[in-house]
Amino acid sequence: MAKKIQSLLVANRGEIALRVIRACGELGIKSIALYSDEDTRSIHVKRADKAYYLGPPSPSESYLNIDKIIEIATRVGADAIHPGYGFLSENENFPELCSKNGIIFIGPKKKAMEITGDKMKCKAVMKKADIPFVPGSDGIVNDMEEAVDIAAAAGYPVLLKSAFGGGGRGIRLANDEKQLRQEFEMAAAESKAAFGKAALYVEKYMQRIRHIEYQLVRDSHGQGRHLFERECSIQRRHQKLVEMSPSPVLDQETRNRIGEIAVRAAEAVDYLNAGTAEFLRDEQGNFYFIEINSRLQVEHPVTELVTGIDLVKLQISIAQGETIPFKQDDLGLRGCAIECRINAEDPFFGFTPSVGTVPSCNIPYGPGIRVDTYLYPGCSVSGYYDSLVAKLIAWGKDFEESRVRTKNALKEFTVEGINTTIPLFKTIMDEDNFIKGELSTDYLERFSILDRMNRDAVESSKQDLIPAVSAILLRSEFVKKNHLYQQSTSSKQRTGWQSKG
Amino acid sequence: MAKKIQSLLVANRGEIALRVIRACGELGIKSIALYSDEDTRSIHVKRADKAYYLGPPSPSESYLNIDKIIEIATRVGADAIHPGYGFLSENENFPELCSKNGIIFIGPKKKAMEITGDKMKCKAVMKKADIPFVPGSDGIVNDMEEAVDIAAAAGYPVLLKSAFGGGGRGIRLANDEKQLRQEFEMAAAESKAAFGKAALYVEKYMQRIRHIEYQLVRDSHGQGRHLFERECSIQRRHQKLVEMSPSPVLDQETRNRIGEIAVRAAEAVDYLNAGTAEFLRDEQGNFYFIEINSRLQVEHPVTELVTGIDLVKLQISIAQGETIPFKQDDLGLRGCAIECRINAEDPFFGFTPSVGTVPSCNIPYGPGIRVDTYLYPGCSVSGYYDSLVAKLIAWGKDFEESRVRTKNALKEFTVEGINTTIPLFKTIMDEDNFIKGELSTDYLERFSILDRMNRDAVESSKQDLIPAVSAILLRSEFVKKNHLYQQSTSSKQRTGWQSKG
Amino acid sequence: MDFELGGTKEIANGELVRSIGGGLILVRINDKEYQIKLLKSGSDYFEFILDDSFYTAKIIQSGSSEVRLSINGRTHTVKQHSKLTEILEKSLSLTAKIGGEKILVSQIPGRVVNVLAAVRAEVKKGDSIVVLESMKMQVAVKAHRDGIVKELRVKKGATVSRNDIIAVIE
Amino acid sequence: MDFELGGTKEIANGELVRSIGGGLILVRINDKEYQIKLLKSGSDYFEFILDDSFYTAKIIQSGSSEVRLSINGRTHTVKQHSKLTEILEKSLSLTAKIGGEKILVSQIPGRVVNVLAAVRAEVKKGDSIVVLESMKMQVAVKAHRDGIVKELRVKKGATVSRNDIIAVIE
Repeated sequence: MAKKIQSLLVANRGEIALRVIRACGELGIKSIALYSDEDTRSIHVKRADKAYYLGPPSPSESYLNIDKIIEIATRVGADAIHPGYGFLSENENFPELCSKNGIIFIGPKKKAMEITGDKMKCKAVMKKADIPFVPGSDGIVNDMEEAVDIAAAAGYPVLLKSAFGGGGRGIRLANDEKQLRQEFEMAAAESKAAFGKAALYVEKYMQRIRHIEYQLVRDSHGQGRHLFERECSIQRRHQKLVEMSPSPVLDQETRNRIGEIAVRAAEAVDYLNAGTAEFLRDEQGNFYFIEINSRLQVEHPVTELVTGIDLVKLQISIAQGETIPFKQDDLGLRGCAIECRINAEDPFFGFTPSVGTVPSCNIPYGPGIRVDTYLYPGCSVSGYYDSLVAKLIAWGKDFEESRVRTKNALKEFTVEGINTTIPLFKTIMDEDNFIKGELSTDYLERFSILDRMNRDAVESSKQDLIPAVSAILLRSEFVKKNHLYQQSTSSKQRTGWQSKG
Repeated sequence: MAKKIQSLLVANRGEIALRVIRACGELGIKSIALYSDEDTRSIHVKRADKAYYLGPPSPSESYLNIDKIIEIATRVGADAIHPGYGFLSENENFPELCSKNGIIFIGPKKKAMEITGDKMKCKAVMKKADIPFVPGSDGIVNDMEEAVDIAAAAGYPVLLKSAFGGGGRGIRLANDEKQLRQEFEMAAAESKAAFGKAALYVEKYMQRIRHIEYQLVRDSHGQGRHLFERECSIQRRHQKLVEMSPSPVLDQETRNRIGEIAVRAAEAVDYLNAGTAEFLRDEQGNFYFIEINSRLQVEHPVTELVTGIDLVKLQISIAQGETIPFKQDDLGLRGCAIECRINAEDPFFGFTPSVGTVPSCNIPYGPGIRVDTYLYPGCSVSGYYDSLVAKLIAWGKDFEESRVRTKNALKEFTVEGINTTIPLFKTIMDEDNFIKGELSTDYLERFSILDRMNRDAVESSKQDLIPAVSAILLRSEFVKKNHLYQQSTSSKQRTGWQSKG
Repeated sequence: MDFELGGTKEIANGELVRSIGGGLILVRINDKEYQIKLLKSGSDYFEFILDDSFYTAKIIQSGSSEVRLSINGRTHTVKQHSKLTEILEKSLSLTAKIGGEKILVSQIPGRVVNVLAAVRAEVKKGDSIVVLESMKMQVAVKAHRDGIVKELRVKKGATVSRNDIIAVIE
Repeated sequence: MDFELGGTKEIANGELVRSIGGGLILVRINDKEYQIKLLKSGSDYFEFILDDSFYTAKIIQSGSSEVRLSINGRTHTVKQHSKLTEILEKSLSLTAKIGGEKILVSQIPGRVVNVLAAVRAEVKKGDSIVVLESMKMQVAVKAHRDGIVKELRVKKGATVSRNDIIAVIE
């Protein structure tokens, strides 16, 4: 393991592949990209030192094709593999398959992944390490009486969840014991009918919760550090939209206290490399551990900007067996960073995916602005993969500065040919509750943000009435004068001619 | 003066105009741009809230046309004017003309400008404030004997400079008293013949000097702060090429000590707003004050990145009469920042200017990278104005990280249609003496950097042999197969048709 | 000519007055005259200064009654009304309606992962007809009216583009 | 065909072998075969993968014996040599020399701020003939040979483009 990495294969695509390739460039490591048929002209292929063909567009035949990826890595002599996020990043077999083939996997070991990937196993381990969980049952309850006892201890209202559910399905709310008994009966029956057994558990129901997570790193010598928190409460259907650090609700004492818990959680599973401990915070300021994400997160740049630590380079050095070069007390939070996840979705039409060619785009830049993106003029956005096309991250000396910088940069950010969620972020950046730091996971519904976005869009459209009419008048004159319209259209098609291999 | 600025006119163009416009956006101030005939499609015109026509391309008829600028500012009701750098920024009449017309000038007062703009006056004031100068005469020497005495006190070798010279002209070196006497006679005769009097002064000659400057800010309440140093030793013909902060040779004690001198210098001239105190440092570590630049410097972003302070917004708040919101001890240097000044010049051909349309360009981005530029695909670089087209600034947690980030970003930075100094910076970023921090104002000559650049260029060209030949082969096949070449060339000219108003 | 800016209910009456030389063009919009300084123009690309502000306009799509264009990167649809186009539009929309009413099109591109309705089935407005997958999201295409499914034009596994016909419902 | 990469003295012999389908093209350069995966092509723009690396190539200017192109944004001049072009070139360069030797051209665009030589004056190689200003820099155009100034084609205040004739020196 204590081998210097000379070449690194990035088993991913899009902005995160580019992010890892840039880190390789800084470290003098040869970067190796992979591409499906859909990605031949993608930015990660262009920027990597080497690029190898992986397979057809479908993820299962390309970026999830674990055997093919290992085969290529072995064939081209890659010293290490970085999985990015998504795809194979949390596949617990990947680390082992890598090490069997003499390749360094940049991430945790199989065992830690197995535990963090299994809710119940993880809870058992964490309980031992005294990590606070959302009050409720430690696992599946045996019968109704146990459920009633646990609910009484946790306090009503409680949620009754099916172990086979997921994504909001099979969850029932009970406001008191009577309701719990009724719901338990029904839920147990349902569960039995569907899965053959009544696997239910009980959890305290919390409102106005915030999602706050801690960036963790831990090296192969057992040294663990946290890089402070990220507030990720602004979500839509459990998908994070806006992340920031620091959280507007944490004081230094709480920051350190929860940070220590996060480090302890990493220790409990003998975690290796970068990961994230996710917590819920209720309105009373209590923190409850949910899970460890055993990968680099989408929102890692927020932490990079406030701590000054390059997490991807740190991941690589940890994977090489190096020790973390800083102590917990060396770390400091400077200023504030906000990230907006810009997705190729139409926020005015139910966030439906939007794919196609981007004939031109303007990526914002300037003081405090960082953009991680795979967009470039002439690129295309594929429907086969995730809709995240860009992350706009703005650093400011305080929340206010990073907010106005985000707002300014969103104005500069234009993407032609596809719809994006930029208008939603424009609305959020100017929204009073966001400005006050009044955040919760139901922020969008609670403050009717989408309605507000629609109103904002109409208002901003109105300001374009005069120039839009002017443009149409200019064009009618142009067409009349030059009789060129048909010719230039046809010539455009001709110069746009292209063959694709 | 304690008036809240609602609208701000930027009396400049290019990247610095854009920089000020962005600051206005953050502060909710309406930005007003000006443009000459050459700049109708320039980025500062596109990004400003309002833009007004100034005059013909020639600077004297446009960006130096002080009356026209004041006339527009008055007509459109601008509350304030930001002069940027260059053009009218150090014109001592501009502040007064502004205030006569009820406009806030964002910069120092006339009086301070008069002193800082006049070498002798400035020296007289600074001597009183006990600011260390390069040893030599306090002004013009009366006769040869005085010159000999002063030279003896300063120590040989000394320089004999004509007060009417400038830019290296009229400077003579004397290694001992005998030579001084000879040179004095000749220089006095020359000076008399040219200007009617023998206005000569004596200065200690120093080798291997570094140019180190301090960023200053001072508010209307008399509070002065320094924002640490910038090392600007890499120069070509007295033009800075690379700037960085911190300097590789300053320890904390020296940093503070010279910083205090810089603040005292600002106090001595009752300086207002942002400025820069420039020093020379000799090989023994002595610092000598040279001058105060009474404007925002090109290289201000370097300081912004290591201190986290937005200097342009601070300038605006000081101009509004606000007090500086931090004490000296609140400030800290974090990490390291390097700036490369990318000029539209051909470094392989005597740095001759290169002008024209830029059909496409790729501005680098990513972790730690900031670019301030007026380039965009389709823009044009005019021969009427300064050759600076972009500033690449890279922040890193230390010098090494900012260096490799700069190096990576230079690789990503492509500008078509014009020559730029990018190849020179690529060479510098990999050069041993630069890496060791072995810098001096004769760095380019001392280490034969241009020769090295030429060698690097040949080596990097060689790596493109196979792809270049491949491209030509592909094209010949394409032309043969499609018989399209002539048609598409003519159609390209047609679609590229444009009228210009 | 009257222009309606899509989604805003804002209507403006506009006409070109004349070119006044030096790249300046006079237009009248809602009875106010504006001087436009034209900086760059082509069949579908214009840069101009209007009311002392710079605008980049791109014509994305242009029909007789509707123009899609972007102003400084913001996309808009502008409907053009003149007496003639109004008459034309009415007759066109009439035709369109007859055919259009039956046809269910996909609003997004994607792969068909499930077909939920069968030919000859009775469906209510809002019933899911097929489920498409795009960008890891599943999106249902729902019936736009009550009726009987006369035709199903897609199969499981097929790829559809935006505006492709999914089904005919009568 | 032989190709010489400008400024490097590197010469390569190259030829297209054949297209092997699937967008793959086989070329032979210096007796080594390379498979090129062509991703995008037009008359003057190519994207391809060669030796497992991605390249963007733009043809900037193309003559019979010389091609200016950029590879991943780096500009190169490639001279093409074949027996025929060699012969052509020789005769061309001969003609060019006769005219070319006398003509002093400007290597940069700029405004003439000073004319230092006079017609009929004798000049040495390296003497400044005119001073141009561009981007606030003053650049002298210097005599390329010893001789007599036969003609001066520019006046103070004039604007010259790159490659404009400044003077004729015989």
